[in-house]
Amino acid sequence: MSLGITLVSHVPEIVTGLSELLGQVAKDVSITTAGGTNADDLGTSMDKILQAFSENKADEILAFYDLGSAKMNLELATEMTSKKIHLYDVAFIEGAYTAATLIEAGVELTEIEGQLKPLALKK
Amino acid sequence: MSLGITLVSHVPEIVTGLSELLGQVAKDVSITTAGGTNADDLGTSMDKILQAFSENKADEILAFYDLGSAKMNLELATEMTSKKIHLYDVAFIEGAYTAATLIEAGVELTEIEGQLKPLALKK
Amino acid sequence: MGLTVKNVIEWMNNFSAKIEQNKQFLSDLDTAIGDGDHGFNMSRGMTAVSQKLSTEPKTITDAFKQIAMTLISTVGGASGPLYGTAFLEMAKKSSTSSDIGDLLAAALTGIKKRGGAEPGDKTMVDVWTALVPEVKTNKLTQEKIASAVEATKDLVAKKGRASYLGERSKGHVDPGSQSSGYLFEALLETEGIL
Amino acid sequence: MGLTVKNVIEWMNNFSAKIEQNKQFLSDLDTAIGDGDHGFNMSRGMTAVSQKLSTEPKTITDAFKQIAMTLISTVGGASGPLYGTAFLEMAKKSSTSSDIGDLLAAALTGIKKRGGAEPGDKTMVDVWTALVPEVKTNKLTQEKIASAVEATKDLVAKKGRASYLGERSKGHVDPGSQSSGYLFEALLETEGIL
Ligand SMILES: Nc1ncnc2c1ncn2[C@@H]1O[C@H](COP(=O)(O)OP(=O)(O)O)[C@@H](O)[C@H]1O
Ligand SMILES: Nc1ncnc2c1ncn2[C@@H]1O[C@H](COP(=O)(O)OP(=O)(O)O)[C@@H](O)[C@H]1O
Ligand SMILES: [Mg+2]
Ligand SMILES: [Mg+2]
Ligand SMILES: [Mg+2]
Ligand SMILES: [Mg+2]
Repeated sequence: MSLGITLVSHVPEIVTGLSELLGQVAKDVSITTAGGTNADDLGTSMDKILQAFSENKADEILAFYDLGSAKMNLELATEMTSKKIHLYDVAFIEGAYTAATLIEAGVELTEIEGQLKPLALKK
Repeated sequence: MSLGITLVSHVPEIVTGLSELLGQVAKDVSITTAGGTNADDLGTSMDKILQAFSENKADEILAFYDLGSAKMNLELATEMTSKKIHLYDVAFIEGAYTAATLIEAGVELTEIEGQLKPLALKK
Repeated sequence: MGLTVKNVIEWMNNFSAKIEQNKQFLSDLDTAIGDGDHGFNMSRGMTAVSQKLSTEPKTITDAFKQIAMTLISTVGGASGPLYGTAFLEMAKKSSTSSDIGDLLAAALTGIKKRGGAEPGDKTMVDVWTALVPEVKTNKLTQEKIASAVEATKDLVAKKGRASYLGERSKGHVDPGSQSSGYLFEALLETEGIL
Repeated sequence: MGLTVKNVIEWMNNFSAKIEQNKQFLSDLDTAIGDGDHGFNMSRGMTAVSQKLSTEPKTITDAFKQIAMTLISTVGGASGPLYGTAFLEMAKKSSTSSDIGDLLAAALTGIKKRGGAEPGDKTMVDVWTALVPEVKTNKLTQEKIASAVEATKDLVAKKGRASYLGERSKGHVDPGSQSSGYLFEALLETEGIL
């Protein structure tokens, strides 16, 4: 069972940049992104999220997002995909960085989730 | 006394993207950025941070960063500038978004800092 | 006469027209306590919905499903998944009921589940919570709609972008509540649907 | 004979040579528990330092200041502000003392203040904490340097990128400790400086 990461932001550049940052410490982790609306404006897109889920090479995906409205599209997409998605209400960049580091090190999901706990936020 | 924001990230795209996201809710707030090393590789640059401080139109600057090593360059730059800098160990994107929203609404620093408290992280 | 594919389309086209007419106003409301795009988001969404419905769907269920998916794909802001979920729930409910009150009640449950907002949080949930019972008891009026929208003005936002403003969100009508008001107005104006 | 501008330059050129020779090794150490760039960061920084020092600074204080500012501007990673702060503190201290032990003690205080790390946190602070007293008491040896570096292997990282790995950071030498080891080796090899 492999773990991957999907990053969702209101801004395309934020997720491409973050994906680069994570790639440095997690070369073997599948990281896919969904940034901006379908028209690449500021906002999020359930279609892009679904695509990021399906492009991800892992069986189970840890999903991270920037602001609250992204979460709603993430949840909609989660209901529409057959993949197992874990959604975290944690600091976006810091949480995704932590998860990427730990997945790369072969750490198991329950332990990763333990490490994400201190990064939890009301979002 | 005006309040501005400086964003520091290891990746140039992350801060340009984030600056766009904040600009949407804080049109009148001076937001300056420092992303990547002097050679635009992944990392941070004290020189770029100093420049972001000096380009900022505000008298006092609230500074936000992504990962720990950025903090060290931020502190070095803080010691070298004559501007008043407030540095926050909070969730990067969520904290900067909160601050931008509140500065735009004319909220005072102490109240802003109160709202940033729940976003604090060990970074 | 109740719900038909035709009057659902009429309802949506009327809603779309109201959004179009007030898109700047809705975005201005959103500028005060959000990111200033709600009118443009809804306009993009409802223009696409009207376009979609120009080919008449076969059933009411299909119609609601198409409305939902179109809003989800085009709105871009929080209101996209929220209105999208509302119409998805109406589509589901429409397979066992053709009562508009029942459908709207299912929609409200969906909106609350999707966004986690409760009445009083200064979101569209407030307007829906006030008006769905009026539809059910056949007592919806223009005045009740206006006052439900207006009532969001003095609330402190607990959900969505406005919640970052805390106390400062007071004194402004919630944009999503205003657009929801137009949805109910359009419903009220649609001959034979209530 | 103690510190002179000439032997500081010699020290730095020797350090730079060791970094150059081991940059892949340092980056490999960093790949295991960080982002894999420590050797490249330090190589970029020390190449620039050697370049800078090819024009001989007037005083020891100037030399340390130039080393510091060059590292701060070119390294890019956490090690930049850390080594930069170390040499800045040495520059400051050198205006009142020319004892290398005193200077290195000031540097260590600066590193700890800059990064907030304490001994045992699996950072360069561990190597500096072990070796500065040896310099002060004139007992620095190659063996002590090697064992101080090696001692970071079994620690759990509490600071820097490796700290994200928690327990998993055990079993790998800390890259910044390894490069600090080279700094002390270069010092040991510089005729007349100790
Ligand atoms: N969690 C939520 N639950 C219910 N309604 C919400 C929630 N978040 C936002 N809204 C509604 O959405 C409206 C904002 O929509 P819009 O401006 O299109 O989205 P965004 O805030 O992403 O730009 C708000 O005025 C509010 O009525
Ligand atoms: N907070 C800190 N305090 C002391 N040393 C630190 C700290 N953070 C990192 N380091 C040191 O820096 C080294 C990593 O340097 P480098 O790879 O150049 O930076 P980065 O981690 O930003 O890529 C670590 O091996 C450690 O010795
Ligand atoms: Mg909006
Ligand atoms: Mg928006
Ligand atoms: Mg590194
Ligand atoms: Mg690095």
